Amino acid sequence: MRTKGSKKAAAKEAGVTAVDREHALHLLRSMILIRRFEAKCAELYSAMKIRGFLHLYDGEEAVAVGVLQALTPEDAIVATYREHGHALIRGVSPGAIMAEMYGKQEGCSRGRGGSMHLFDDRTRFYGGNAIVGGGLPLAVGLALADKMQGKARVTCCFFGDGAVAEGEFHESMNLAALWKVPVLFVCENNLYAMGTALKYSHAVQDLTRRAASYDMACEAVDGMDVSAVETAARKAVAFVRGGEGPYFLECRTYRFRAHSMFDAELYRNKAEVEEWKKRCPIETFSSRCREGGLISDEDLATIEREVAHEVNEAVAFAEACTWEPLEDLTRFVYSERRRP
Amino acid sequence: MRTKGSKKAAAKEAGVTAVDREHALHLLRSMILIRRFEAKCAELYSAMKIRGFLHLYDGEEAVAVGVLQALTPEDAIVATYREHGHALIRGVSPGAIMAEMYGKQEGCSRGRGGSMHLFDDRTRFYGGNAIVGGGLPLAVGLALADKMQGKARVTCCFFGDGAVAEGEFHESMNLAALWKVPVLFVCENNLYAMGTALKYSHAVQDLTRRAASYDMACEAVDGMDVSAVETAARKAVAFVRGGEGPYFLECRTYRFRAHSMFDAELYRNKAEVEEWKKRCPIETFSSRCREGGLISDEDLATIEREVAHEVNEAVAFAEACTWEPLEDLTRFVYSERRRP
Amino acid sequence: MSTSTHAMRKITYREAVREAIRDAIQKDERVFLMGEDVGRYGGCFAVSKGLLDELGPARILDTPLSESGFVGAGIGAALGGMRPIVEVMTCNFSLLAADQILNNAAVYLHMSGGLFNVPIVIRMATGGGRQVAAQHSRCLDGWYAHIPGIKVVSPATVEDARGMLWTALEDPDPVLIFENSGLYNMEGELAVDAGPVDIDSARIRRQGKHITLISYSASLIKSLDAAEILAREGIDAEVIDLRTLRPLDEKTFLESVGKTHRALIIDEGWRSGSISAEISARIMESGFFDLDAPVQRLCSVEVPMPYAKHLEDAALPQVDKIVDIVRSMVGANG
Amino acid sequence: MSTSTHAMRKITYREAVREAIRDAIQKDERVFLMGEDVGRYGGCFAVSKGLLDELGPARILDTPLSESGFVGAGIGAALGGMRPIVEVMTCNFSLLAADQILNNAAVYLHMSGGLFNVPIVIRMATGGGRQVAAQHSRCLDGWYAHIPGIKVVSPATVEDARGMLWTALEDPDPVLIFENSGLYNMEGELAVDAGPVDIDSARIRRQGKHITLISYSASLIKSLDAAEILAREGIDAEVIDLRTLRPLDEKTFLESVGKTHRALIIDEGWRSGSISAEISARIMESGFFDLDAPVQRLCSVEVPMPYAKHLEDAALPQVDKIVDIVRSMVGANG
Ligand SMILES: Cc1ncc(C[n+]2csc(CCOP(=O)(O)OP(=O)(O)O)c2C)c(N)n1
Ligand SMILES: Cc1ncc(C[n+]2csc(CCOP(=O)(O)OP(=O)(O)O)c2C)c(N)n1
Ligand SMILES: [Mg+2]
Ligand SMILES: [Mg+2]
Repeated sequence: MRTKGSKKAAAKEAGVTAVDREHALHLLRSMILIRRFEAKCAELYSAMKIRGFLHLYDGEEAVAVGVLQALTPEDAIVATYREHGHALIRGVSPGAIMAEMYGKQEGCSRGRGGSMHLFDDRTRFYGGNAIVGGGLPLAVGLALADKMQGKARVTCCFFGDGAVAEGEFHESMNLAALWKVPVLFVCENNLYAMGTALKYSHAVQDLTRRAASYDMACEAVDGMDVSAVETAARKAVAFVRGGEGPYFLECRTYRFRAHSMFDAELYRNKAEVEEWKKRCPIETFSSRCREGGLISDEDLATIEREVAHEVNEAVAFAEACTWEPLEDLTRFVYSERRRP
Repeated sequence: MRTKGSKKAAAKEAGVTAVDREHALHLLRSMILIRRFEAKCAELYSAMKIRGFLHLYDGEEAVAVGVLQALTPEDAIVATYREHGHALIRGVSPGAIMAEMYGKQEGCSRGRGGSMHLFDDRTRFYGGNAIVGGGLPLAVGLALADKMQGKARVTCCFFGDGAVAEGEFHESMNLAALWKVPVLFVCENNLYAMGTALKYSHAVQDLTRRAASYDMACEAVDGMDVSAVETAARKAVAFVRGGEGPYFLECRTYRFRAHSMFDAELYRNKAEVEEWKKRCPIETFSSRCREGGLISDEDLATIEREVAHEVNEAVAFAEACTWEPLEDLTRFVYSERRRP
Repeated sequence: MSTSTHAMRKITYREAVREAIRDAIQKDERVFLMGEDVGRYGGCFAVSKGLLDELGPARILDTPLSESGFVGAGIGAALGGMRPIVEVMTCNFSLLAADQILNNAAVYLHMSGGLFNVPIVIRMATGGGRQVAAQHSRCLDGWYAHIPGIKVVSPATVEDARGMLWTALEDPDPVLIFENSGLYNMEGELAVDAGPVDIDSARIRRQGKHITLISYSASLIKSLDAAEILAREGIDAEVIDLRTLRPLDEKTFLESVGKTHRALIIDEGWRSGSISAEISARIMESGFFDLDAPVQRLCSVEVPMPYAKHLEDAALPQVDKIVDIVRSMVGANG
Repeated sequence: MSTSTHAMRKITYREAVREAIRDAIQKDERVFLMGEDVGRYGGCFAVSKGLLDELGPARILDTPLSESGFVGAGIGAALGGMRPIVEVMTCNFSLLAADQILNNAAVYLHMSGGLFNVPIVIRMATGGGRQVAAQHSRCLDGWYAHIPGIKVVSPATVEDARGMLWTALEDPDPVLIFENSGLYNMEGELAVDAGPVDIDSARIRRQGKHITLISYSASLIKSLDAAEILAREGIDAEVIDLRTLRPLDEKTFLESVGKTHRALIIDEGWRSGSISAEISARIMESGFFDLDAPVQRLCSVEVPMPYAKHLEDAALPQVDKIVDIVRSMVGANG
């Protein structure tokens, strides 16, 4: 077993810096956190601790992790119902997320939202939207507000390939391009909208062509490769923050698990899923890093240990949280005080 | 003054046939019918015989006239609130149209629809839709029905440049291209949606690019030139009827009058309107035909006389029509008998 | 609940809807089913599971996520001679198609002076109770019932789940069928040869004399359960299943109130401007002098549906609340 | 109708709305107006005419025809710190934005457990009477009032047209303002220094003792006219302007009915499941024992609006009908 010092030396040999190493560990750790956290969610769903709809991000972790590297704390995020990963990586507390799924009042949305509606004002995490395509106009508006207020902030909006067929997608793309507002559209193209494959949803399946038809800057990237996603996202965010208008980043990825806990997966065959699993963003990145001498097996074990601890802490926190009193049922229909 | 025979001879000399001549007269007569019919409508609006919204087609006549030449009686039409021309040329009786605008029960929609909602089942004229973009999904569905029933019919859907920004446009284009249904989309691009110029509505102002982004066959044509429109429409209809899928035909045109009777036209200047008036589809076509020897001044006079008569007849008919009894107010909310 | 003397079998509400769709497609070549994930996925509530294989892609049409587009296309197909069954996954997403439903389906017949009717059937899941939170839990049956030009039906029994669809397809005008998602797993007895049922009248699902409980869809089941409990206490409730919310069969509930002199309406919709308000107002207008006590309503609490189970339960009408209100109404002025 | 002692001036409802917009934009740099044709065209009802020149394109924003897109963008801008006034030309087109209004604006605060409120104001024209037929004539004020999470106001006077907007903008939650298009040309007296007015209470616009007429928006004007006619016959009607349809100020009308013992609700919305049904139901529930006669409603006939004037007139509530109903109500049981 190598010591910490010798690891650094090995990395140096391979021509990588400590910064690279730290960053690789960070990326890997982030992806593993999502994966393990969600595996626990699935378990808790079976144990009936979590209810309602639960959409897992298995296989797509490189997208959230890669993209969110490019954002700064003042930026805003609009996500979908498949947003545990985005919330975790954005820095929403795992305990608060887990408590939310338990329906406890210490949850990040006070137990009112559940899995599909994670919110956090501190990190400008604007949800958690369970209407496909519904977040896109909001993102345009958040970006419009920034533009009007002369703030160099970016709004980053995640949505799926299915959302691209919605009218709201078109209206949002046109408005964003017309008004040149600072929004980064991230299309998580996992080839399926529930059970409907891309080819049954879109006349043209290269989704960057949709963006290009508004003269919007765009790029497609391998969504299974976290570094590639990060690089593309940094370029995109620089463009947007520079005031050059919106940007469309398509991340080509795949969902390893069912759409939700109710999905019998009749619409795709096992072989296809297995084929994609070979491209698992965690495995591929982890092997690459280990081969390149950036990280060691021990690092991986440490990450797994730490993540397991973090997940367990989140569960323990959620378990210990409390139920909102019934008398409070009608709160938050309207605000309790005027906002300044 | 030449005789009928000598006119024919002159046309022969110019290398044109009797068929050409008949057709030229037909096109010219059609455009003039729309123009004069609508001038009368404007007059009757001032006289308060016609009420509600009234949208005139002045300047755009070549579009409806050109396109409708390409259709056969079994085809279907879906139009907008600016549809007097389309209805007239499709063969809806001018009297019934005028009576409709009077609100009389002999009107083509029984006085229930008014100017924006002309309907006719005999000619498969499906209205008259006053929701911008609202007719596009209907057209896709009509075409889908034809495809499902194995009928080689075409559905022709008219809409404006403004409608292209609506979500329903996007959804309809994608569905039509995905399902390859026999629909001809005719975009009447008159550069304005009410008072909002194209450049304030669309990030990309070449609207054929919107269609192309769905891999839909498309073409832009000079909408002030009735022959060009007809040629393009015939090509498009042949394509659609041949089962090759939908087609997008953009007709670049201009509205000479205000958007509706309430429009103060603050958003464009007189000079621009005057410039476009030089390209008046009636004037240009008529001069061309006369210069080419296809038609004579006398022909034109005859047309004007006949059209004036037809318009007067329509008004006389409408005047003589009757009011639906008040007791019938609640009819046509639901059907009175089951349809077979 | 069926009064048929024929052989009976057990069936779920979900299966009953599936049978109705299969039967309609086999019976009439103009009928087809379209919607998101109705084919390869088998329907988001597994209603159409298996139908794609059985009936083929020409009759079971998966659509992209384009609610306005495919509902509008359904209207167009109806105008073009077909008899589409359009599935919108839940009524919450039907808001994306509200334009097509209100601005086209509901008004085409009228705007055209009777020329063009729209024989479309739009099915959607409705209701809460499954912890799917604010954007997925609305009960909008009553809200849509405000709109002239459409018909709104809310089947509460397997018999109606099986029988209303065909009648709706035969109707020349647009019919919206609201299937409460809480009912899909409900089992019931259905006649082996069950067929179409009318879609224009209410039914008395339980005879009684002390009070009339007026309800529909999932709340009807709760009302019937409450009536059983009340019966043990000697309170004999008559339970009416509205079945169709537009047009409303007021005759049935007015006659019942004429007999019982008391009424409680149980409605999963929010209270303000609900269909239950309409029923109360109709009784006010036409049954005022029959009343021994004011008509009461039990509706969903006026709050977007919270995720947490205890809050959701508290937001929805429940059997114990029905029982409590009835007790107070009958006790106080009995 | 104002009770102010200040200097008064004549102003139209349209001008009052315009002044309110101008004032809000000048007062608060976060406020802007966006919508179709609000700028260069001057607004489809000429409400914002001149404002683009006065206030510039950063504050008066023309949008493409994308109701869902720009209403959603307004919600986003509100979340992002702005105070957007979004104009949807008429409530008929708001159906294209129903998803954003219901699935986002109305539920964001709740879904986020109180974290994110949406301070947006959405203005739209409503109502019929101008012969613009079925797709342009709906009165949906009451329909939207069914939805928790939004507030719904319907100004009927120049004072409210002038004063409600600022209060709505100060409200932390989404407020929908319905401007009846039949009122834009109405002239009224307004205090020179008129300012904000509350948006949570009803007003008694006319004191009376024989019957309570409950109404809002354009129908209020008709109710007041009817009250004048009735007064000449010795029937003294109290006339209530609801002003806000959600949340509903029931106290005001319940107290009035407690005094008059009779009520007629006049509502331009369709009858079934209307806000007038809600009011009748509330009186049933909380004022039943005050009543000398059943509460009645006069609503629009349940028909998509026909174009022909005589039919449209017959479809809408009218002064003579109000007078007739009141006569029958007061006469029969007086
Ligand atoms: C407007 C709307 N329609 C339908 C649904 C039901 N639904 C939830 S997720 C989903 C598929 C979305 O696919 P995609 O956008 O590709 O995202 P993914 O789930 O693949 O991440 C559907 C149809 C919904 N939530 N909202
Ligand atoms: C959904 C909708 N939004 C707004 C309107 C109001 N409106 C009527 S016509 C029109 C402009 C449409 O422009 P375009 O599509 O270019 O057609 P044109 O009038 O130029 O023929 C608008 C905004 C409407 N009727 N429907
Ligand atoms: Mg997907
Ligand atoms: Mg135009």
